[in-house]
Amino acid sequence: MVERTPKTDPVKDATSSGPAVATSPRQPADLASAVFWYRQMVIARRFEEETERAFRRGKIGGYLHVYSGQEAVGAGFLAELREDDIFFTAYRDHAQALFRGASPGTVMAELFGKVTGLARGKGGSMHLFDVGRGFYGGYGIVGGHIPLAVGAAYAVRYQGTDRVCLCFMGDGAMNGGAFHEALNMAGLWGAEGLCPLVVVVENNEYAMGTSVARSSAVTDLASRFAQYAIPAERLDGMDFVAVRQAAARVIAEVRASGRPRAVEAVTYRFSGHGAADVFQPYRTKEEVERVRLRDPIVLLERRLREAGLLDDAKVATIHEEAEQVVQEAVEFAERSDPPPPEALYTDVYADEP
Amino acid sequence: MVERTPKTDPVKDATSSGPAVATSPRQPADLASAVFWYRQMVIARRFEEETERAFRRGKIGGYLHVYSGQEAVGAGFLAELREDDIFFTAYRDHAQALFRGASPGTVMAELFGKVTGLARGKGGSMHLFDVGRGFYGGYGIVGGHIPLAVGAAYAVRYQGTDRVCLCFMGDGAMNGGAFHEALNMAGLWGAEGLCPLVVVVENNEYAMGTSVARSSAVTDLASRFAQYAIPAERLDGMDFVAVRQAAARVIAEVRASGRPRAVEAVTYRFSGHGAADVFQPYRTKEEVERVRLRDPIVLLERRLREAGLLDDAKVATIHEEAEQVVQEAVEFAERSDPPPPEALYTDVYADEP
Amino acid sequence: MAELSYRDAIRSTLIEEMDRDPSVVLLGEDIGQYQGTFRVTADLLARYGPRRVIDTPISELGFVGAAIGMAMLGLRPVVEVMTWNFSLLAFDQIVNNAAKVRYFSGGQVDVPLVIRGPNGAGVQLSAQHSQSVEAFYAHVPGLKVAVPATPAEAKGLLRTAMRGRDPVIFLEHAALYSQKGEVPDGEFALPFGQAEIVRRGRDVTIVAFSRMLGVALEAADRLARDDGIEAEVINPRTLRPLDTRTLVESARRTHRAVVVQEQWRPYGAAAEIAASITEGAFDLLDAPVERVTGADVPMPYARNLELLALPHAEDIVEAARRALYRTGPGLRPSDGGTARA
Amino acid sequence: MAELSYRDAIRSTLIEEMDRDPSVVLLGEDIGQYQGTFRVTADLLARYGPRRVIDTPISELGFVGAAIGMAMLGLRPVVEVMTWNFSLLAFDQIVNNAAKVRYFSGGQVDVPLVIRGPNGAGVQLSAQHSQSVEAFYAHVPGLKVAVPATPAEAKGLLRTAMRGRDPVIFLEHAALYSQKGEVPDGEFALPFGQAEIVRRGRDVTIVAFSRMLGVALEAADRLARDDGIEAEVINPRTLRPLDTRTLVESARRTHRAVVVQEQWRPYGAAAEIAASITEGAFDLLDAPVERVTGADVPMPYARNLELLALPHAEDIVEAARRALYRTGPGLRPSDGGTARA
Ligand SMILES: Cc1ncc(C[n+]2csc(CCOP(=O)(O)OP(=O)(O)O)c2C)c(N)n1
Ligand SMILES: Cc1ncc(C[n+]2csc(CCOP(=O)(O)OP(=O)(O)O)c2C)c(N)n1
Ligand SMILES: [Mg+2]
Ligand SMILES: [Mg+2]
Repeated sequence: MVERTPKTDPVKDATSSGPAVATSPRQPADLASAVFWYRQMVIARRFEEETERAFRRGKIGGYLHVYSGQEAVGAGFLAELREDDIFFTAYRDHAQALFRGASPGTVMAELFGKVTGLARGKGGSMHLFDVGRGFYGGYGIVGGHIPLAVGAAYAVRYQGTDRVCLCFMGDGAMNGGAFHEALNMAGLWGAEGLCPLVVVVENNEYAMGTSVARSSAVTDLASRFAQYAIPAERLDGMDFVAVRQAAARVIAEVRASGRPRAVEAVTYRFSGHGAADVFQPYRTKEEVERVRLRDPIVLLERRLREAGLLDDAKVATIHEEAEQVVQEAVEFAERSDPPPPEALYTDVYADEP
Repeated sequence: MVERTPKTDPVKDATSSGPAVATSPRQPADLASAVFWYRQMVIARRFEEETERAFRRGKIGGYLHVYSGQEAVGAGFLAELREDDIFFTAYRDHAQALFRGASPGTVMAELFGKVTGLARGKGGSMHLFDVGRGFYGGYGIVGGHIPLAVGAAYAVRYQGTDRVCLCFMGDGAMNGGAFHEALNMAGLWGAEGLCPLVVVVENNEYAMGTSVARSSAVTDLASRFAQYAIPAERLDGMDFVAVRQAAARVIAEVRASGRPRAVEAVTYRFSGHGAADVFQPYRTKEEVERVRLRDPIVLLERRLREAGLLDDAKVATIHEEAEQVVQEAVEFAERSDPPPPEALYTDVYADEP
Repeated sequence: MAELSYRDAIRSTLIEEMDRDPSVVLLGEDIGQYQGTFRVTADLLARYGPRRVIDTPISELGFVGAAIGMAMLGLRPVVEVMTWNFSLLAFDQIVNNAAKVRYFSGGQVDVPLVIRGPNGAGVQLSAQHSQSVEAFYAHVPGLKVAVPATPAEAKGLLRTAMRGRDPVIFLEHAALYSQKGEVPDGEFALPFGQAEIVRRGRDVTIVAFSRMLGVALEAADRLARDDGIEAEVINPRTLRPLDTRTLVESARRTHRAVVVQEQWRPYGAAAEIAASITEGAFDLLDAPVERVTGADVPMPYARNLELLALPHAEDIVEAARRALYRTGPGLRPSDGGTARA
Repeated sequence: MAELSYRDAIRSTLIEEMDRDPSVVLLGEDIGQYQGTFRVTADLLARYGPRRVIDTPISELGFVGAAIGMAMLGLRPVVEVMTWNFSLLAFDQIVNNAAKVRYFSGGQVDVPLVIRGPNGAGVQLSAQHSQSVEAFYAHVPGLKVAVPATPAEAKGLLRTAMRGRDPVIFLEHAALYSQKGEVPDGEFALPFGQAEIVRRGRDVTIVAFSRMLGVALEAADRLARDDGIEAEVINPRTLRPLDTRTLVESARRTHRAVVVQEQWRPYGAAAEIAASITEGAFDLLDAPVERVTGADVPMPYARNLELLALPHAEDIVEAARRALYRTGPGLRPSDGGTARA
């Protein structure tokens, strides 16, 4: 655990991420629009709290993996992703769909298994898709989406566009063969300028109940990309401003070069791995409380208050709006119908079999 | 190819590997017993030439992958492996079986598909096994044997012995998920002293028709082990003495620590990938001729002549003996019977199904 | 006799064998510190320590392969796959190494390996987490495939698997872990390749395994109650080896058979069972062997669709009626209609 | 009409489609600079360049997955697996992503992907390199499985596969690449799900695909010559979708059927075909559907054993005779006896 302390030490990290911002020329612009993203993050947090409640109420079935604690990573990168860019992620995907612009109602409806859902009720929590907005899902097999993202990156460049493909993945996914095989190909294709891939490792310290130190022979995850000749850096995933600045830079480099780059965003998940992970025998309450001091939403709020862009009134309004947005989403989901029985047999094949 | 020149530049390498020997205190002893290994390498080479002939004569079927050019790697490591140690390799496995002490007749008989073969005629060229001598095979799926070797290494240490497990693999195998997943576990288990694994990458520059530069994002293969916290070094795989010295040191360290270590032995295969690889469109005749100047057998012979341990007469005798050994092997294989029809259904299960 | 849950039947067998034989080691994701996703390995890390209870990275191909290597060296690894869906990543190691290394080495090695974990559909786990993999593995010579339906079977078959010298694909069912049942005491073991006639009947033979056994028994009760049809219900217990003799003998008595399976109909396990019964009982069959299977689609998330995709007692009842010509044949989703674009 | 080898039928189709559609790209091991292990892609790298003919590392899981991603973005990747044996490493990507992503995304993406390469036994390639994988893939909804037996079928089915929007498992046979045959000119295509009656006959229906079709036709000639038995030989051409209608109609006419398959008998493709025929033709069948299959063992290396492990015309002849009660049933290796320890 020693080598992880930087992350769970609020004081050190707070300062360490401070300068990055101070020295940023784009700071004002950044911060102004950051209010919008603060609001998005608050909505996402409320949304996730609601999904956990709905799960307990039996409205949501299957597995439910919430994003609470990691919002700054998804928000920071999606804030900088261009409208025509595309991205892939794993099953912890609700917030990404929201950040990308999907209506909270359609996301909640998917979790409720309704036909109005983002995937018509067929995918559920783990398989959100919003292809119209460049969101290519939503996958349940750890690491399984990584090769897809590498191929997708090749495709958009092959098609002559300057679109980039972003791939979120968990720390645990790095120990799978799919990661290794895909990233090595990304390195090879990137050398030809044919792989505009942005890899974002969301290092939240655990893969289910297994810590990074217990599952990866090296705990400096960014260093693992050297084997694929892919430049990688580690950053504080709790600091939205820092993430966003890195995202802007990395995405621009990848877009310009057609070569992959990776970022290890050090973050943390506040809830259990999934709704079933109640006791969390792999970590202490103290550890969680300690990290909560660096709640990405609290950090951003503090930053914005200091910059005079937020005050009690504004914050209150935003939370009320968030509350309303989420309630409307739940009502929409409740009101919606389940898929019709015929839906069972559609979407298996595109052409008549 | 630029970054590969060290290997295919005989002059540079000859000198580069020179010092290593000069500075070795064990040199005399080494060299004395090296005559024995010189003889083994000559036999292996003749054996492989014979298998290629037998393949053309239709006596050997299926795939045939010969070891010619890589003898110093297998000989150097197996010379230092203790009798009760174990090892795994891929399908390019004839010489390893011979170096480990299997009678050439039983190896040839296996290739001929005879019941007297090392695997009773059921495995063939790609699946030689000599478990009695610690040779655990002989595998055809590239990279598929690596996880087995990691588990075997764990087992011998778990059982309280100080045996080590050696795993030969090709450069091409490093791009597969099996390599990545297994080596990461080796790194983790090794940290507990529970993985006495010696990894020997036989970098012969090609995976079938694909060069290292075209299949691996980084061409310094030894560097790829950093991701698994496994110390690795690169050495001249054409120099038996250098290989053997490194083998002695690495094996001793692994035995003492229970932690894995890796070696990238830079070598070359003189024949095609397999018997079917006739035209070799991926490399030039010149390239092959150039490397042949550093034929490991020639290099060792020169070294031994200089040391006064070999002269024309001795060399002649050794070649005559090799010729005889191989001819006897072929006769034994020819004479032997194919497996009886009942053999089709044996060895599928150990217990009655 | 003691009452145990399916989960505890498995767990207690692991404990008994680990106490008895130090060569038994467990590997899997989150089986130790996390106590196991289904708590089958709860407490075992504390009990046996990290050398024998190995938490692995998310590396199915790697740790299944490592377990094969351990087995070849004389250990008795029991691998937990968090769910069998993930075993598809280890398919090459299981099919090309575990199943065959004994054969292509000419019999020089044993592979006393057990791979176990939950198989089949849970509740709304959707397409990637609801598969039933028996047909994939039962096709492969060198493997043995067990499909326990009760706590007693879970214990008896697992003991046999752990004492054997061959690789065993041990398919538990997520929906059964909390089911309770009587389990014989002591070193109770059940042989592979011996089906059990769970319910005697003269009118129709119903073959079902794993979670479907309970559904089949429910159907049998309904058939008796509503139609006066006496179904004979048989549980094969292992799909490889498959006890065709018992199945055929029953079909020859009842002249009719229905085979039930949770997974996709085409090329599913029920096809082999139906074909084998037909081959052995053809002259005495009065109707084609009926198959009741899951719908031929990836599992949908929405609960209403998921329920349509899974076989229910009602589907078995109707299939039995069809076999007895008590109704016209009708294609229902759970009989695996073909997907429409 | 032109005479083409099975290899050239495939190669020329690749060329025609690549010339026509720039979104077609090829990926695989040694398909470029090495010219392809079976030379199916010979010369294509020079013709289309490295962006469209991509030599991959030995990373089946990775490049099959990458091809799925390419297909989701609108390319038409054709992946060559050096042999289908290696596809087991990509099994998760094929089963969990290629086959299902359209479904669990609610129909938001197409996966116009073709995975092709040699399937089945060669000559003495032993256990890890001789598998026939059709049963694994045909079980999975979302996939289509083609098993061309002739050059014309290779071309016609590959064209359909490459013009479609769904993932296709295209199983070629190593032993057929050099076989020549007449191939229609122009943009010739064959529909999926339509079996061909290759030889008309009234006495017994023989179902065979891929390399086994030729063996079945040889058996049919022998049956006509030696026994005066007129066999109807049917080639399903695709196993998913499977044209049950044509198979059943034939069996209803001949009252007897024999299904041939190269791979292991238990849970093999022939089980599904036999079960489907029985379901549709039961009342009109005079004998149980016979299965002729490979031996239920990993493929041995020794040629004499390998020959015993594979089905031959003689085995089909005997099965047909059994179906016609011209001989007593006898268990032969190629009917897949169970392995003995
Ligand atoms: C191949 C595979 N193995 C196991 C699982 C079960 N599982 C689901 S999530 C998870 C942990 C993944 O951790 P990480 O990649 O760090 O993502 P996080 O949950 O932390 O966001 C595991 C083991 C799976 N879904 N896929
Ligand atoms: C998983 C897998 N993919 C493809 C092949 C076909 N194949 C056999 S050997 C080989 C090249 C391996 O190269 P390398 O690992 O460098 O070993 P070398 O032949 O050079 O000794 C390939 C691609 C295989 N056997 N297994
Ligand atoms: Mg994580
Ligand atoms: Mg090589």
